[in-house]
Amino acid sequence: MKMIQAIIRPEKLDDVKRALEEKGFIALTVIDVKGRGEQKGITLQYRGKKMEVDLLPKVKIEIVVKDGEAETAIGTIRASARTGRIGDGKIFILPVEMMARVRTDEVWT
Amino acid sequence: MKMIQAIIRPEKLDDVKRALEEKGFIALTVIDVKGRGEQKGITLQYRGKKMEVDLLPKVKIEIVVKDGEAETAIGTIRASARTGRIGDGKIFILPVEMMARVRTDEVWT
Amino acid sequence: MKMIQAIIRPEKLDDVKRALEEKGFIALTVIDVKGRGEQKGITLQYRGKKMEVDLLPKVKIEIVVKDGEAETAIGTIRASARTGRIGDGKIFILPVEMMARVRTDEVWT
Amino acid sequence: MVLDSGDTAWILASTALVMLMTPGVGFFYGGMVRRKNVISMIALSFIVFALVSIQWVLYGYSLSFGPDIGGIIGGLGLAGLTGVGQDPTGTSTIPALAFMMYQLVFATVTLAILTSVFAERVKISSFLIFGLLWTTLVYDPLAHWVWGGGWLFGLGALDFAGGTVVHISAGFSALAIALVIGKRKGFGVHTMEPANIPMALLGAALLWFGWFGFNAGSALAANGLAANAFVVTNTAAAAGALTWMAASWYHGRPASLGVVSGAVAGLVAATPAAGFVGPLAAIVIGAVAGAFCYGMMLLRIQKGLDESLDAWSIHGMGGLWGAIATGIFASAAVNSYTGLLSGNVGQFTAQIVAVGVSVGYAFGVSYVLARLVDATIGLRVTENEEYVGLDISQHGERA
Amino acid sequence: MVLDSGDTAWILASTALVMLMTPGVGFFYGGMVRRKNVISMIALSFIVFALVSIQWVLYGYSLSFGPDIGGIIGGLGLAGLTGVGQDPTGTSTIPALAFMMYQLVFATVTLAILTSVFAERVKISSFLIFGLLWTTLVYDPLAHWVWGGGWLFGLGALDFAGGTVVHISAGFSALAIALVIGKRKGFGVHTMEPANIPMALLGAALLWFGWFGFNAGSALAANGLAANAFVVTNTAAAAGALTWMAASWYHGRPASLGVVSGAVAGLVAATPAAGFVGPLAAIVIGAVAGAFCYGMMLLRIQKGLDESLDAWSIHGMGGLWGAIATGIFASAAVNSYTGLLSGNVGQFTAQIVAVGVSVGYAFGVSYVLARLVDATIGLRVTENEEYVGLDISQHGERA
Amino acid sequence: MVLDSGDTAWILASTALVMLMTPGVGFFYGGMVRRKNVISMIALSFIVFALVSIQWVLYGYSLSFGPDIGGIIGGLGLAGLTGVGQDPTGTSTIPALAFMMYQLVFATVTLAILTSVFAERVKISSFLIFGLLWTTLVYDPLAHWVWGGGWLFGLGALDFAGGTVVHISAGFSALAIALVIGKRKGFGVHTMEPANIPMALLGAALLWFGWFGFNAGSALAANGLAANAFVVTNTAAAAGALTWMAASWYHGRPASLGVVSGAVAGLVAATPAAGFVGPLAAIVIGAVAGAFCYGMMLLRIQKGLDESLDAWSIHGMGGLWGAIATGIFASAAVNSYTGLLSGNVGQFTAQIVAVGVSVGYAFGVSYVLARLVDATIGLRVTENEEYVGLDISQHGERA
Ligand SMILES: Nc1ncnc2c1ncn2[C@@H]1O[C@H](COP(=O)(O)OP(=O)(O)O)[C@@H](O)[C@H]1O
Ligand SMILES: Nc1ncnc2c1ncn2[C@@H]1O[C@H](COP(=O)(O)OP(=O)(O)O)[C@@H](O)[C@H]1O
Ligand SMILES: Nc1ncnc2c1ncn2[C@@H]1O[C@H](COP(=O)(O)OP(=O)(O)O)[C@@H](O)[C@H]1O
Repeated sequence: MKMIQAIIRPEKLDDVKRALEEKGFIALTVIDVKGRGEQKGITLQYRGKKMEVDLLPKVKIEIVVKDGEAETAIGTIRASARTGRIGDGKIFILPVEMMARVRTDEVWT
Repeated sequence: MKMIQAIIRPEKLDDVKRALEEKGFIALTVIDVKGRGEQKGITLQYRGKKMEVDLLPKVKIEIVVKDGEAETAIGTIRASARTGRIGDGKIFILPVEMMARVRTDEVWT
Repeated sequence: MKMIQAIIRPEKLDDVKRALEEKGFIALTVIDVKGRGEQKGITLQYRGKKMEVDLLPKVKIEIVVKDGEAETAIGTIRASARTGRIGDGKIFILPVEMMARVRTDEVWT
Repeated sequence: MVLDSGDTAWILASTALVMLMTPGVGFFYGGMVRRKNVISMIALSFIVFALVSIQWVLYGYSLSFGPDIGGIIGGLGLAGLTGVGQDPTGTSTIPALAFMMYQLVFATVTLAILTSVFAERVKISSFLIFGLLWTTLVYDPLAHWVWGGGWLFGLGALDFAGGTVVHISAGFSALAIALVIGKRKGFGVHTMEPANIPMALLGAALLWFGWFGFNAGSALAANGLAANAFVVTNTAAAAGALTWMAASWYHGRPASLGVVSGAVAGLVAATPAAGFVGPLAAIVIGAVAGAFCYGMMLLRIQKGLDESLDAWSIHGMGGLWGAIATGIFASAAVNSYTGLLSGNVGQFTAQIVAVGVSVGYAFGVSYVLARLVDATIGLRVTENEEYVGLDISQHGERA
Repeated sequence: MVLDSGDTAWILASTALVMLMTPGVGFFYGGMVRRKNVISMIALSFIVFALVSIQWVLYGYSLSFGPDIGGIIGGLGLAGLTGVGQDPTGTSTIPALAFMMYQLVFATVTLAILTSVFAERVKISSFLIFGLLWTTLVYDPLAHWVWGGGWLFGLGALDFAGGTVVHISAGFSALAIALVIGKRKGFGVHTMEPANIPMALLGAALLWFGWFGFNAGSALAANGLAANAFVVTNTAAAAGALTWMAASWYHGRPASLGVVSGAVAGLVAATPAAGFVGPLAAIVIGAVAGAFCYGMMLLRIQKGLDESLDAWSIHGMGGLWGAIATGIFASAAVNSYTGLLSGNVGQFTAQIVAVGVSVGYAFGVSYVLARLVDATIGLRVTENEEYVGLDISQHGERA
Repeated sequence: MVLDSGDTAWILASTALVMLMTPGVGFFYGGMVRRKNVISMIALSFIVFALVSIQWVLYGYSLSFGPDIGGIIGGLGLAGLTGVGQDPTGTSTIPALAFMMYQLVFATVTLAILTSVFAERVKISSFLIFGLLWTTLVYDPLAHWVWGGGWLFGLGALDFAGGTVVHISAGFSALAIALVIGKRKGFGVHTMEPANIPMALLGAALLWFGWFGFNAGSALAANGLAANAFVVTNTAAAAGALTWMAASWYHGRPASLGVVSGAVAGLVAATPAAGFVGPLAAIVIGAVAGAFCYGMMLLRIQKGLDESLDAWSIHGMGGLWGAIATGIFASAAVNSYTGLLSGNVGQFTAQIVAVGVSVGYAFGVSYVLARLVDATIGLRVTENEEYVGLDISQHGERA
């Protein structure tokens, strides 16, 4: 299985959630994070001086999916989270060795 | 090593922490998250209409353990976090390649 | 690629960020967490009784880097986060199979 | 009598102060529930305020202060405020409308205190209905008996600013309702951490502030008696804060919530007494209240009773103690009444009777009302709604 | 006349109460914007308060209440408060300085209400300049026309505590400015969740509390009329809270923000009427206000208009309704004026004229001023600054 | 003299307003410390209030206002409020108990201001002991010297509402204690971000609101002088807010905390002056205060002094400036005293002497007391407790 970690704009969360839902990805976990990308956040001009606002609020979505579904999930997130402007975010895929349900004794590997 | 990520009910955190402690798993990291499972959160009836509360507060516990200890840790979490009702949570295991202590130069692989 | 997860003291975040920046690690994600280490947090004496404050606020930094850069990043975090006292934190390395940018169609593996 | 502008100024200001106590209760309680119910708790205080404001104008004031019917209840002669005008009546020096308004804010805050027992589990529609019934059938009659010329007044029981009418009635009603509505899911099993202690402290600050209007305003004039009530109120609050702090320190750490709970206990106990006792008696009354109510809270918890935000142990038992203490410490140097310490046993028994009657009436009627509403439309939300929290399930909002 | 200490006490207390409304607006609004703009929103209220306080002392009071020039504006005879002394003047029983100070807090809160339309996107330097122009060119003349002996006053229009001067002027100015400043980025696209609903409720509590000074203080004396205004104010607020709650419940859930918005609508509508109508009329006025303003808010949203925190739908339209309602319900039993229901058509038309003039003047001048400032120094921050939030970009702070 | 109900109404209302300043300080400070110490900071204000309330009733009032002993201290004749009754005494028109109570809230807020220097590191038990010693040995004598008929009063120094007794004494005591208690761990090394700026702004709003009672109440009557004090207070606050804002803008961005700090600086500076100067002088006094205290804060930081929440730079130095400014701007048009600008050099020197004495006395005694307590039971918590935060380590609570 794979864990997809997507760091997106907070205001895009609803769109992404809805898009994932339509593709059948219901279960997910959401975490409030702060982050900066390679361009070091946003640079504001202030009375001649520059000021960098480097840690901007972002939202991290984590979904664990079967190996074969990762592609679709990533495509869905990308399409729904994209605005085309800097700060749209990143997606990482991490290997997951096992998933277990707490309520029952089910296990997926 | 393995990183165990367990997403549980917030009100079960104390129980889980205590259970892990008894089994010798002291070190852990706790993160406030929101999540929904496959059944899409909780559905409330509201004056004839249905309303889905889909992102419910959860707590995520992360523990990094030696390969051989993962099984015990998972069992302990499962036993102590379970209520038997929907929303009890999920557990994931991710591979960890290396762990290092900041205070000293110790490293585990 | 590798995901470096470093759990550090909140008051060291600025130092670590700056140190990473100097080494060229700009992009990162920051998460507020609570945690306890092997020594079970901090023990306070209170009118003869002991009291353990076990979940202390920590900050988790996540950086995804190319395989070859992990070493440097870890060294940098260690050097800048260290105070030498208990509670300085831990660093984990997890394998990352793929990284994608949301804004464009770029992908790194 | 003729209108006195100074007295009127003080009553209007006091009314504003007491008005602030209702949201004050909302913030005090709201800070102590779990995060998912914070808005619900505050919203209840606003809803109470709006509901009782209209009820009082339409008929509540008349039931309480209208022409007496057999000592039991006021008639509807003042319904819709007919004949409640801009001029003073009788020996009063303030506009009749000002007196009506001042009494209104007392009625609202009493129901606000009662929300303690509904915390984190009440269905808002049921609360609206219950609240309307309660203020009409419990508060209004009690107010009539004690202040509106009813039978308890005839007995000579002293209650300066509402120890029985407000605090005993809210507190013991909460106790009765607790038996009907039942525990919150998870009570006694999971820890239920207060969502926002600074918010609770803010509520407590507003309560302390507003209470000066509550007690010192009850002199209905800006005079020496008002000043005495003001001093007694503050002194008892301070003493209560210190003894609750000390007691809880002895058992562990001096929590900030303990300090303010003790202050509220002292304020409650000062309420019936403020215009009858002096500042040194206030120290004793407040100090006892802080320690006593702390003990009552421990007792409640030990009994596994989920009267969630301690309206009973603080308001009910604090009011009970204050009413009795008035019968002990009342001093002719302050007002024209004396208590047990001055050898007046009659006053002391009158107080006991008034307490007993208030406790019994409030408890009994509230119990019946709660069962009635519970049996018909149900007091509680569903288990899922409770799990999700009232903010979302009842109000569609997140704090 | 000679100074009356009771009247003076009440005016000083009322002034303090009204002063608290300005930060009250700040917290009310601050709780409803997004997390990244909370501080900005509260800070605006403090800045408004400081700015108008100085303007008023230097020349604002004189423009409004100085010697009348052709019914249009006051002269500069009272600039720098020359000749505004410790003694009462004319038929007043309170110090001239107290009257000046009481009017000051009205001027400040009006500009504070107007910050609604600047929410989450205004450049602070531009706001300072716009605010100064607006209070000088919109508020001061209107205050002169209605209260300072200007031409609208001559027409016989009634406005007890500022339905036109304060609420219509702020509300319709906000509407005009909304057309110039434009929507927040993402308005109507992303959900914009309120950052902190308990904070908004706190602001509402402070507003309700302060409003007693606003309306009952406008009697300028501690008398029966003040008591009447106090009661009308509270009753209308309660009725407004209940109808907005009911209306929003009908459409879904009864949000706490709806309850307090309804209360504010009721308070606004009571403002021009408080000294002219009785408590039962207040129920009608408030009840209509709650439902009507709720509808206006829905209309605004449906039109895609980003008058962000509803100064227009609540203050503008609530004030409009209140001013007209005064012309309907004014009763000789309360004060020496009658309305339509008593057959006085003249009063009704006078109200309509006053409303029309205020709406037109406020809207027109505000629109021109906003365009002017926008064309020269720009009203809005840059897109990046808006994205990052005003807390960081304008104040360098994080909530 | 005979009791005046208007004056009494105003004093009672003012007392309630000033009471609110103590939790106001708590929220102002609480919002500026780190998250782990928020509750501790607010709790200190409640504890101060309770502690001093009891001390004052038992003997503090008597030490300050009891029968003068050699100009140095009051005797214990009024201890336990013996003989402090419901009637006015001397030339007063308000109940003696009301005057006592009004003075009580001054004593409490002074100690609350002083908590600045204990922030985030004090052991609560030590603070209780230190606080009791301080209010007894520093505040009470100073209050006697200036207001209770003591020797400074004899010198003719003017202090309308407590520039020396309250602000200089708290501010310079904080400075002295800072030298003893030492810096917070990490001060100057890590950034220490304020936990909750909106909470600090709320505290500031309550302070501004309450200060009207503080200064205008000090007229001890509802008269023209009270109105003057009210206007001066507000004007100076507004001017201070604007200059601090401007100064901090010049150095970067206009932080909201800067706006309210400037307002507090203006309020402090207005305190000794409010009943002696006019509104235009208030603009100068406030404007200077805002800029001057801002500079003093920068100086403090530059010197690496951890007087954590700026009691010294704002209250100490603001009070110092206000006391001197009173000697400059006092005007016979306002009250029967004149200052330097009217050619009265004597008044100016009297002010300087009073300032010097207050600074020296407060600094000296506080330094000795702090060393004493530190040497015996230790002022600070352990390093681990400080790291974990006082909320958990001292109160067992989490914000
Ligand atoms: N290499 C990385 N490691 C960890 N987090 C990252 C990395 N790159 C980006 N992020 C996270 O993704 C967020 C968005 O990235 P950003 O670089 O702004 O997007 P874009 O690719 O459009 O420039 C950042 O704020 C940060 O939280
Ligand atoms: N596939 C998944 N990927 C990421 N998070 C998940 C996944 N499944 C469950 N979760 C997380 O676990 C939480 C509990 O899951 P849930 O499905 O409610 O438990 P249950 O297995 O009892 O139905 C969810 O709220 C979500 O945060
Ligand atoms: N095995 C682990 N699994 C998960 N988190 C850990 C683990 N060990 C440490 N941590 C996290 O790191 C933080 C700091 O660890 P700590 O043990 O205090 O550092 P030190 O190595 O100096 O003793 C903890 O609070 C916890 O959040």
